Amino acid sequence: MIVRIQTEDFDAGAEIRQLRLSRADVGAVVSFIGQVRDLNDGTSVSALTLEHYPGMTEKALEDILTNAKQRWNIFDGLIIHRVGTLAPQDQIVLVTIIGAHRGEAFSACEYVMDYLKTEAPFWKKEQTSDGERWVDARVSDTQARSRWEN
Amino acid sequence: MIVRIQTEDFDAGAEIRQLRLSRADVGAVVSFIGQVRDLNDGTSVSALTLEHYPGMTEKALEDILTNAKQRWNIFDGLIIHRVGTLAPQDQIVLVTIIGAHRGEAFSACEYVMDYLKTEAPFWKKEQTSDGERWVDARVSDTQARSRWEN
Amino acid sequence: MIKLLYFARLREALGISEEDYAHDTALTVASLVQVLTARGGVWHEEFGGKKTIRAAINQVLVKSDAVIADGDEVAFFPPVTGG
Amino acid sequence: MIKLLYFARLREALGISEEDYAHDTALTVASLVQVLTARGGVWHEEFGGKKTIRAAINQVLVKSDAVIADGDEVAFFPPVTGG
Repeated sequence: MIVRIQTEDFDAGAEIRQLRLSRADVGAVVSFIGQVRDLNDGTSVSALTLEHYPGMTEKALEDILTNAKQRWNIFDGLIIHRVGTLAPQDQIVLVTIIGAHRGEAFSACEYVMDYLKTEAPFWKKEQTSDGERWVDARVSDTQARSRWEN
Repeated sequence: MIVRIQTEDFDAGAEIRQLRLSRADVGAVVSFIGQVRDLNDGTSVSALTLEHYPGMTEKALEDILTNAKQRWNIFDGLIIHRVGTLAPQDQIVLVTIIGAHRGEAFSACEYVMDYLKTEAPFWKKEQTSDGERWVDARVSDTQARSRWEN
Repeated sequence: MIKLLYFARLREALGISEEDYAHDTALTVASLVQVLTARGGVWHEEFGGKKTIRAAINQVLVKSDAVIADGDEVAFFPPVTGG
Repeated sequence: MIKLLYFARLREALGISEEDYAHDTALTVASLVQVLTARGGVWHEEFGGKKTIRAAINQVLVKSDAVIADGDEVAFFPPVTGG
């Protein structure tokens, strides 16, 4: 189980490759990459700054991965999340899940993203043509997470 | 929309990167990699040979991606599938979907895999310690696909 | 004249990957399967109903009532197992 | 003595990222929020109930009835927006 928070970019291909080769019984590798969009809510975005709560963020992400491993039959998981100032098309986050079969790996990866979006203490501030603005939390993210609460 | 069937290996990181950078409005990139497991149904697998139906396979995969694009709000998709003889831990298939938001990209990627598993004409033969055997289709794959039939 | 293709386990069991087939009357997939089963031996084994077989006409999956036209490419194969 | 931390929009609005806070009586998150609201101005603006605020005690998300003990680290922040 790997959790990393860093300002520098990451090599998603190398990270995915290392995880998928870590066991000979891996059949399914599901990955999510989040990247900065040039447009949000109709306004052009020139940069995105990510703030976090050092210590709590790592703990929250580790808890989410641990819960995913308890909930689904998967082998392992990885979360890398960047902080600091990013430009459009920059990578923000990588989540990779390995398992024997695809169904559980897909569900676990989506579960991790849904909880990361609603429980991990990161905050985004956008630099737009209208100035700076803090990004508001989306109701759709809370709805996405609530799927798993049963 | 990219569909490739090839004997040689692929660089998943480079393929994902190229697709995610193809548009500035991409926010979500979901990828699936299928790889050869060293064990299937309890028997040790030393090699896997993939046969396909040239012409029909490409058409089937293009149809699946087209249907995924019609069904979900995604931007684009990629399928690379290998044929020929592979060893444990070799990559078999890469599916990558790009979109604005993660929910639709996750669903589309899983949809593509579920249909690929049940409609794209590929057949696997395993070399095991007990000799060669054709891999049987899984009922669970048909069940997985039937989720989308509504 | 139509072209018949066999894949995977079927190709190995029948010992043939393709053949040309001449027919006079209207043909469905089901009636072609009957003809092939009547060849006996491994053909009866594979097409006789004990094993699941899929069919495609001109590279599109079809059901057993699909009608085959002159010049068609008809393929038979086991359920697919890619991915 | 407890330590208070403020993040993101809250930190910017209040103009402060952390402070030490001395208290004599038993404190819940809700009663601490009342104390902070009573400071008026931007504090009232942020903590007065118009805006959604999350709280964590010792780096674990809590609800407003959670009890704060001496030495705790209490953080306030807006709903999270990572990923």
